Amino acid sequence: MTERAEAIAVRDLHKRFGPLEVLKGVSLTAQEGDVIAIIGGSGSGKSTFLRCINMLELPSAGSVTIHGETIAMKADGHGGQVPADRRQVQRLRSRLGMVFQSFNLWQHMTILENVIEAPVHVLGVRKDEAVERAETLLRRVGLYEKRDAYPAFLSGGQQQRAAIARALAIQPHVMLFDEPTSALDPELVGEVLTVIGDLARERRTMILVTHEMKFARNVASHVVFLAGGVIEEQGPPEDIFERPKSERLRKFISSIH
Amino acid sequence: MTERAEAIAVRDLHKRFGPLEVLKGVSLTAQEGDVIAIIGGSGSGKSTFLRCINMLELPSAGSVTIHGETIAMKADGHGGQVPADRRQVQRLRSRLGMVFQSFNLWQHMTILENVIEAPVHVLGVRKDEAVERAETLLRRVGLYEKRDAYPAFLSGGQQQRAAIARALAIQPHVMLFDEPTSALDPELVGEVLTVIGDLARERRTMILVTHEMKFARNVASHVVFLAGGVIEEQGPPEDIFERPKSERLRKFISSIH
Amino acid sequence: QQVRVGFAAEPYPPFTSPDASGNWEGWEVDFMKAICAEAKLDCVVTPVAWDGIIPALTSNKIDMIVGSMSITAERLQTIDFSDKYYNTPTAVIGPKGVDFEATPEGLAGKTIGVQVATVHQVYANKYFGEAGATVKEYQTQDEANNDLAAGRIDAVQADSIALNDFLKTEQGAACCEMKGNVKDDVDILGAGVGVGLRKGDTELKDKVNAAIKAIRANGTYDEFSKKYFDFDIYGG
Amino acid sequence: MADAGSLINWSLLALSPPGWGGVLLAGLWQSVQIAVGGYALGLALGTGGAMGKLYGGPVARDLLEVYTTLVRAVPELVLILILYYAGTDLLNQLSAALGYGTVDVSGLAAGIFVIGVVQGAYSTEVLRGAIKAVPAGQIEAARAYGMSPGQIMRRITIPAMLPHAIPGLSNLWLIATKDTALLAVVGFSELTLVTRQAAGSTKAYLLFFCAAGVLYLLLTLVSNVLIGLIERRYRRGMAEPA
Amino acid sequence: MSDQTVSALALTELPSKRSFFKPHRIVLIVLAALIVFSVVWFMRWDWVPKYSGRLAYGIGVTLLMLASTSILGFLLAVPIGLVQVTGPWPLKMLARGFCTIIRGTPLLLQLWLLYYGLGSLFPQFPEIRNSFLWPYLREAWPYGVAALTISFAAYEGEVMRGAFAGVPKGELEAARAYGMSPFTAFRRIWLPRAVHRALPTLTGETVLQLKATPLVATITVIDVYSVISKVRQETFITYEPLLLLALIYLCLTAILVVGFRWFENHIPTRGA
Ligand SMILES: Nc1ncnc2c1ncn2[C@@H]1O[C@H](COP(=O)(O)OP(=O)(O)OP(=O)(O)O)[C@@H](O)[C@H]1O
Ligand SMILES: Nc1ncnc2c1ncn2[C@@H]1O[C@H](COP(=O)(O)OP(=O)(O)OP(=O)(O)O)[C@@H](O)[C@H]1O
Ligand SMILES: [Mg+2]
Ligand SMILES: [Mg+2]
Repeated sequence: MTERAEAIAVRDLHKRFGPLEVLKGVSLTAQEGDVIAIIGGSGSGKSTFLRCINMLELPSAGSVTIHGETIAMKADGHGGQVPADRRQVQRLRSRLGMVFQSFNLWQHMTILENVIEAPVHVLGVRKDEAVERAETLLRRVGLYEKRDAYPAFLSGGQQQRAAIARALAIQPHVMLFDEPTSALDPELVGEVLTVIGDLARERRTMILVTHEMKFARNVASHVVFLAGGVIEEQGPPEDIFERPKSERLRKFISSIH
Repeated sequence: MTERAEAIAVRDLHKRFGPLEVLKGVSLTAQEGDVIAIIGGSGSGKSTFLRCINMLELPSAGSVTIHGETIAMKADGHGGQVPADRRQVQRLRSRLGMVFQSFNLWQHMTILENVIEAPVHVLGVRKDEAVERAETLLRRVGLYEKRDAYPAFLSGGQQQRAAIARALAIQPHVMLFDEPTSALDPELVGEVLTVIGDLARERRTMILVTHEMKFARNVASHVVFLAGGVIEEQGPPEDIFERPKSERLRKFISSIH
Repeated sequence: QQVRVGFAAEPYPPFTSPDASGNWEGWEVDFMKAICAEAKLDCVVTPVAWDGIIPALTSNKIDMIVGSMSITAERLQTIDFSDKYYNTPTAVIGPKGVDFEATPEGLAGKTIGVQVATVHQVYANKYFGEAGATVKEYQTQDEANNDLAAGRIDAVQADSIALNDFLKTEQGAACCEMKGNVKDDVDILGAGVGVGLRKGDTELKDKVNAAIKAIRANGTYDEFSKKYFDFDIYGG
Repeated sequence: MADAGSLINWSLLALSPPGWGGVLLAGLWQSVQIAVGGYALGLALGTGGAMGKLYGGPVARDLLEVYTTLVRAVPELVLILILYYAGTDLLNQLSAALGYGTVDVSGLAAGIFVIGVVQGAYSTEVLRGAIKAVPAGQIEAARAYGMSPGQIMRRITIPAMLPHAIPGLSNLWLIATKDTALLAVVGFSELTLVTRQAAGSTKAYLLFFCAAGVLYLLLTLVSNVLIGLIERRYRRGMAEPA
Repeated sequence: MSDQTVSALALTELPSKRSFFKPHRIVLIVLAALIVFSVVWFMRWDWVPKYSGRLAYGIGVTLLMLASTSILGFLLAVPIGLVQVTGPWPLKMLARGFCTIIRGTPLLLQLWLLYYGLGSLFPQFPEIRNSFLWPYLREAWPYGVAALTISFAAYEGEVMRGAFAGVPKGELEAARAYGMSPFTAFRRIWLPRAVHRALPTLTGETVLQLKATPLVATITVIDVYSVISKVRQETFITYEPLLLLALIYLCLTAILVVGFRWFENHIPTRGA
C-alpha cells in the first residue's frame, strides 16, 4: 500500500452544526486504488464526512488534501473556517466524482448533456471530444440507447447509472458515493451495484458510504466504521465483519443481519 | 339453502365495452345469509360484475333482481339497455351497501357525517336517530373516537372501516365489497378483514371480490371463479380450493400460493 | 428650444380634439401653433389626462398648458398664467321639453354633469350643489354630454362655446337645448382663459404674452378664429 | 336611431380618415410597445429581485420584501398614478442632482417605467417561487462538479427553473398587455385611450369599445399560441406532460 | 391562473412576525421612521380632517363594491365552472368563450363598454326608459357592479372548473352507489367538495378584486379612489393624497388577508 501515491488525505476533521458536534476528529487516507467503504448507524455522520471532503459542507476544523494539494482554509471570524480560495475549491472539486443518494441529475438536460456538462463547462474539454467519451461511458453503464432521454423518463436504477457516468466523465481522481442505492426500489439495486463493483475491480479509487454490507464486504479494500463522531474501528473487510473488536461494531453488525 | 329468501339474483348478465365483451352471460343467486366470494385473474371482470349489480355500469343484457324486485330495463336504441325508471334504481341502490377498493369517503365531511349522509339524505331517517345508529356502527368498527375527524387524517385501514360503517348505515340487504383491502398497506389489511369476518359470521348477505384467498376460504359460504367472461367454476370453498376441477382454476390457485 | 405643450387627452371640441388621423385640431390648436410660430418656439404636443394636467406641469412632464384653463385665484396658488387669450360665459344646457333656468332654484333636485377639475365643477358644487342639486363629475366633456343625451343626467354646465358646439351636432340637436348662462362669479370662473405655466418660468411667460399680443395685433388671431366662430371669442 | 343598421356604422373603422381604424391600430402598437418594454423591464427587475430575495443580504431581502408587499397590496391604478407623477419626477431630480440635467422622460419611457416597476414585483415573486422549486440537489451536484456560482446560475438554476416559471411568466405577460389600458387614466395615447377619444368624437361608443376589445382579445389569443409553443419546448424534461 | 401566480399578483400572506427584530432591522426601522416623519412633517396633510368624512364614505363604497361583486361573482362562477366540466357542449363552449373573452380584455375597457356603450344604448328604447329599472340604469354603480361581477366570475369560474374537475370520481360514484339522485349528489357532495377545493385561492382572488375596484371611479362611482382624486383637484396637492390612498389600500389588503387567515384557522381543516 505504501508504494502507491496518496489520493486523498483527511486530517482530524471536525464538523459542528450549531451545538451538535457530528464529527469529532476523523482522519482517513486513501491510496490510489483503494476502495474504502464507510459504514455506521444512521446519523453517525457518514454523509457529512463525505460532503466535507469536497467542501459541500465546510469542516469546522481539520484539513483535506487531494492528490497532494491541501485545500487552503482561513478563519471565518466566528470560530470556524472557510476556504481561502474559491477557485482552488472549484478546481479540486472537479477532481472528485460525487454520486448522490438521490442521483441529482439535471432534469432539464438529456442524459448525454448531463454527462458532458462538467467536462465541457468546467474542464473546458472540446464538445465533440466530450461527447465521444460520454458515449463510451454510457455504453459502459448500459445506457447508450437512453442518451437522448430526459432523466424524468428513466427508472431510478437507470438514473443512478447515468449519475455514475456523469461522475466518471470528469475523469476524477477519486469517486465518492453516498448511499448510491438506498433511494432505489430493491429490484433496481442490483444493476447499480454491478456497475460500482466493476469500477472497484478496476481499482479505481473510491470512497463509498453504503448500507449494503454484503456488497461492502465484497468490493472494499478497507472498511471504516463511524460511530459517535469518530472512527470506532477500521481495517480490511474480513476483520471488520468477522472479527469486530469493539462492542459497538459487534452490535451494529448483528443488527443488520 | 332453499328455505331462505333470495337476496339477489343476477340472470345472464352481459357487459360489453365497445368491442370488448367483458361479461358473457353470468348468472348468480345469493340467498339471505350467503357470503359469496368472487375470485379471478386481473381483468376477468370481477369489478365490472359487482358494479353492474348496482348499475354503476349498465349491463348490456341480462337482469338484476334485488329482494324479489327486478330492475326494469328498456332498450336504449343502440343495441344496449338502460334502466326504465331512474327512481327505482336509486331506491334499489340504497338497499345495497357498496364498499370500494379506494374507500371513496367524502373528504369534506367528518367520519360521522359520512356515515349519516345516506340515511338522512336518501332514506329520510331523522338526524338524531341516524347519529345514534351511526355511533353504534362506528363503535363496532372501532372508530368511535375518530367520529369527528376528517377522512384525510385517518390511516387507510381506518378509512376502509369507516367506509364499511357507512355502507352498513343504510341497513342494506346485501353488502358488496370490491377488493376492500387491496389499496391498503399490508400491515393494515388485518384490521379490515377482521371487521368483514365478523359480518360474515353474523351471516349478513355479502358479495365480495377479493384477492385474499385465505380469507375467502375462511369466511365464504360459496366461491365463484370468474374467467373469460363466464363463471368457470363455483362451489363451497373447500371444493374450489382443494379440489379444483378446471385446469384454469387449478392454474390460478397455484399462481397465488 | 423645445417646449412641451400639454393638451387635455380628453376631446374638448371645438377647442382641442383628435381627428380620425390622430392629429389634434380645433381653435386652440390653431392658437397654439400661432403663438409658437410667433415666439419661435419648437412646440411638441403632449396629451395629458386633464385631471392630472397641473401635476404634470409642476412635475416637469410638460412646460405649458393650452387647455382652455381659466385663470382663477385657486390655480394661481400653484401655477402661473399668461394673459388671457379668450373669455366666454358659462352656460347650462338641458333636455328639450323640460323647462328650468340656469339658477340654483331652477336646478334644485336635478343631477348636473360637469367635467372634473374644471371651474365648472367648483361652481356647480358651490351654487347648485348647495341648493340641492347632485353634481356628477366626468372625466371628459364628451361623456357628460353623452350622458345628458342618454337621459342619465338632467343638465350639463360648461363653457358656452363648447356647449353650443355640442348642440350643433346631430345628437345634441336632437336631445337638448340651451338653458342659459349662469350668473358670473369671477372668483371661481376666473377672468378668462390663459396659458398655464410653471411658477418662475418667467422667460416663457414673457414670450407667450408677447406672442399673444402680437397675434392679436397683426390679425392672425381673428383670422383663425373666423374658421370656428362668428363672434369675438376674445371677450371683454 | 333605433334601427340596427344605423347603430353600426362600420365605415368608422376604416383604416384611413375619416375612419378611425388607423388610430386604433396606432394605439394598439403603442400598447404593445409598452407591454413589451414594461414586461422586459419587469423581468430584469424580477430576476434581480428574486436573486436578492433568495441569496441577498438581510438588508436587500427586507427592502425587496417591502417592494413586493407594497406592489402586491396596492391597486395597479394607484401605483401607476404614483409612479407616473412621483416616479418620473424623482428620476428627473435624481439625474439633475447627479449633474446630467433633467432627462426628458418621454411618454413611452414613462409608460414602460411604470408598467415595469409593477411587473417587477410580480416577476420577483414568480421567479423566486420557480427557483425555489428547483431541487436543492441539482444545485449541489453542480457545486460538486466544480462549477462557479455564475456557471451554476447560468447553466443549471435558470434553465431548470424555467419550466416552473413559464406558466407564471405567461400570465404576467397577459397582465402586462391588459395593464397598459390603465395608462389611459393618465392620458397616455394607448389603445384604450384612443378608443375612448374615437368613441367620444363619433358617439359610437359601443362600436369602438367592441373593436378595441377584439384587438385586445386577438393580442391575448396570439400570445396564448406563442406561449403554448414555448411551454412545449421548455417542459420537455418534465415527467408529466403539460 | 395557478394559485402560485395569484399569490405573486396579490398579497396573500403578511410577512411573518416571527423573529422580527434583528440587528439590521433596527437601522432599517430607524430609516423608515425618519422617512415617515419627514413625510408627515414636510408634506401637506392639513386637508385630511376636512375630507375625512368623505374618505370614510368612499372606503365604505369600495368595501361594498368588493363584497357585493365577490359574492355575486362567486355565485356566477359556480355554474360557469360546472358547465365547463359537465355541461352539454353548447353551454360548455359558451362558458369557455365567456371566460376567454373576459380574461382576454382589460377590465377598464369592459367597464367603459358597459357604462358608455351599453348604457347609452338603453335610453334609445322607450320600453327601458319607462321601466321600473330606469332609475337604477341611470346610475353608474349598477354598471360598476356588473363589470366587476363578470370579471370575478370569469376568473373564479376557471378556479371552479378546476375544483369541480378535481373532485375524485370515486366519491361521486359512492354517492350514486348509495342511491342519491343526481341533484342530491351535486348538492351534498360535488358542490361542497368543489367549494372546499376552491377556497385556498379565494384570498388571492379577493385581494385582486379589491385592487380592481378603483376602476369604477372612472365611470363616476364615488369610491375612495374617486374621493382622493377630488382632493387632488380641489387642493392641487399632487403626491400626498396618492400616498394616503396607497396606505388605505395597503390597510384594506392587510385586513382582508388577516381576516381570511383567521377564518381559515377557525374552520376545521379538511385535509386534502
Ligand atoms: N445541515 C445540517 N444542519 C444541522 N444538522 C445536520 C445537518 N446535516 C446533518 N445534520 C445532522 O448531523 C448528523 C449526521 O448526519 P449525516 O447525514 O451525516 O448522517 P448519516 O450517517 O449520513 O446518516 P444516514 O445513514 O441516515 O444517511 C445527524 O444528526 C443530522 O441530523
Ligand atoms: N369503463 C371501461 N371502459 C372500457 N373498458 C373497461 C372499462 N372498465 C373495465 N374495462 C375493461 O374490462 C375488463 C375487466 O375489468 P375489471 O375492472 O372488471 O377487472 P377485474 O377483474 O376487476 O380486475 P382487477 O382484479 O385488476 O381489478 C378489463 O379488461 C378492463 O380493461
Ligand atoms: Mg447519509
Ligand atoms: Mg377490480
